[in-house]
Amino acid sequence: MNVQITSADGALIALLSGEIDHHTAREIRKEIDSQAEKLHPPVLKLDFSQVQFMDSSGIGLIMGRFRLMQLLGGMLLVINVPPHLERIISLSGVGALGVLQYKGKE
Amino acid sequence: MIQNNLGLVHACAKRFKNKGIEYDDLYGAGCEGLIKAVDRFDTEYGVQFSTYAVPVILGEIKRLFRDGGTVKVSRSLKELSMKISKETARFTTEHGREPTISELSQILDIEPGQVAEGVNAGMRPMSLTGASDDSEASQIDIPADDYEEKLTELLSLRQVMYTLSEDDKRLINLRFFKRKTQCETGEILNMSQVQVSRREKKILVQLKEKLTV
Amino acid sequence: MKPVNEMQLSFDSKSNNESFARSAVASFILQLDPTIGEMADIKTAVSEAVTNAIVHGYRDTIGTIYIKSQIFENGKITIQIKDKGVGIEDVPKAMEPMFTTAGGERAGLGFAVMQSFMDNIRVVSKQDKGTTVTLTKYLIPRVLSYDKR
Amino acid sequence: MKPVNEMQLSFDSKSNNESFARSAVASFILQLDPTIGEMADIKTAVSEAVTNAIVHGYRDTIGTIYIKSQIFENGKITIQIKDKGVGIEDVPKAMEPMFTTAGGERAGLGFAVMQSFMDNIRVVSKQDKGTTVTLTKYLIPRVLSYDKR
Ligand SMILES: Nc1ncnc2c1ncn2[C@@H]1O[C@H](COP(=O)(O)OP(=O)(O)OP(=O)(O)O)[C@@H](O)[C@H]1O
Ligand SMILES: Nc1ncnc2c1ncn2[C@@H]1O[C@H](COP(=O)(O)OP(=O)(O)OP(=O)(O)O)[C@@H](O)[C@H]1O
Ligand SMILES: [Mg+2]
Ligand SMILES: [Mg+2]
Repeated sequence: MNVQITSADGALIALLSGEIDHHTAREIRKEIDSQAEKLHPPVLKLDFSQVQFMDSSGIGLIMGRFRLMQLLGGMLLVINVPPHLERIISLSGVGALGVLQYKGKE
Repeated sequence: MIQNNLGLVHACAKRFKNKGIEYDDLYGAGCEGLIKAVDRFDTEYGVQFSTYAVPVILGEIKRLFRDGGTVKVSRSLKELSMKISKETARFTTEHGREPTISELSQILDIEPGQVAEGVNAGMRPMSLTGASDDSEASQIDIPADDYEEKLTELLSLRQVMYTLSEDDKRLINLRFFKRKTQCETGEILNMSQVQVSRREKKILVQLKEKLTV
Repeated sequence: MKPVNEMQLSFDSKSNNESFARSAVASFILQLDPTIGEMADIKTAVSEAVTNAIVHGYRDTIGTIYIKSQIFENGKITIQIKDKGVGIEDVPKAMEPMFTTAGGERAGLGFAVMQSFMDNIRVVSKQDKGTTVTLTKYLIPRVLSYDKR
Repeated sequence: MKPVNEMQLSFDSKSNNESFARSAVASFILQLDPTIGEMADIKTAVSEAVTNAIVHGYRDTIGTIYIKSQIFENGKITIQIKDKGVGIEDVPKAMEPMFTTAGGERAGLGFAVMQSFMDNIRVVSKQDKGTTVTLTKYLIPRVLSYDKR
């Protein structure tokens, strides 16, 4: 399983791991969405610290969760993006959605 | 009989050198196999002794790899990839460049092929410019006239992009996604550099307005 | 120029083959001793092209995906990803960043990623015939140990 | 029985492709979530067969080596390694442990290793036409999540 979901201080945290591609994104998406729709958390955090590889399916995953959280009236945060994923994340422009957050401040 | 066939054991054991098990252990297991083979062999089988013994010897050696071999590959790859990413970061800080696969293979003392399997692509080293554990900024902040930021804004404006005219879309595409200069863009679109510059500014303002709505 | 080494690969357009395809290409280019970053770039680009063949090319059917990779003496690598699927109606448009016909969970960034992570990309497509994407990258030439036999 | 997944691979008979062939098969098998021991067995056997195709099948020439691998629902895996080289005159004899036509440098253990590390091996060969080795292994059955699309 490429995602582990916990909740802390009202926030839903999805710890992603391994390789995110079109194959694995599907399962991850299902898992996160079912939890988010059940709990309606004010904040959903996607933690990328354990992700080793990701292609544009990972970007789709972020954008889709952004939309979902807007729908649910909550907020999406993308946290702990490791250095090797910075390039694809910045290419995608998801930063402009205001969802990126670095380790230090949370 | 055993004495005469130690060569068989050596030949079999030699085969698995450098696979993570000491030669002495390979040889030892092979000898156990040989003893078993000698015990069980019967000339009435109608085959040469070596034909009978080699599979028994190989079988014993194989068991060495079996022990501790019940761990899933997926798990050991995960551990390996963590090691690799650590080593990559360390190397990059020390040398100011990324390591190659063969360099990592030497440092970690494993075959290049295994390094590749463990890499799982993503293991880019820390970027040298942006500190990785930077704690000042919670939001990523890039200087205003930075190309990256423009790109960032543009891309997030996916729906807005669709409201642009075909010509404007092409211009934005050439400038920000294809990384063409204003001159090059002008040439392609049959415009002067100044026209490109003006048009580009207008589009950006237009896009920004739509963004803030 | 003649390639110094070449491989061909084909497999079913099932999504669990995505990681197999990128690993196989990665182990082929290993002989050029790439850096970790170069390898990551290539894997990402291959992943995009293979996913497109699965998701768009063959859509709800299972077809065969073909990969051909060549290595040249100067450190040049080409990787061709081919499907015999539905094809692309308007290639320049499909290659625009954020353009997608799939909506929903797709960002329309696949081609942009391939362009950005590789040195060159060529797309040839014909409707109802299929699509061939050729990716090219120049690695910093390193000492190669080619078998001359 | 129909395989649930299949891949085909071909490459030049150069010795620097040995490790590529091994890794490519390994990454295909990975979707069955094998143990380290199972994977080591498969890699070892594939290595032997590919080396034989390079060293004996094509000898002093460079030819193409073909690999086909199939995965079945019950955890059965087959790997076919084929060359269009010189072929084997007497297959049963060639498969005897310690038999080699290469004189001093080789031990004549390749087929014995394949036999010992896999569950089944089948060799079909015709002189001047080439050789096909089919290796079979049954992995401990586990729940597979195949893409049904
Ligand atoms: N192999 C293909 N066969 C048919 N159509 C394709 C193929 N590859 C790409 N396309 C078309 O080109 C469009 C753009 O592809 P691109 O990879 O850039 O984005 P995407 O696949 O839609 O989204 P993303 O890659 O971000 O998940 C696709 O939406 C599809 O219409
Ligand atoms: N693909 C092949 N084409 C032609 N001949 C082959 C092929 N594979 C095996 N042989 C013949 O079968 C013999 C036995 O093969 P085997 O792999 O058991 O031993 P070897 O290759 O001679 O030595 P080793 O594998 O221990 O290095 C070879 O010496 C060769 O004559
Ligand atoms: Mg795509
Ligand atoms: Mg041999």
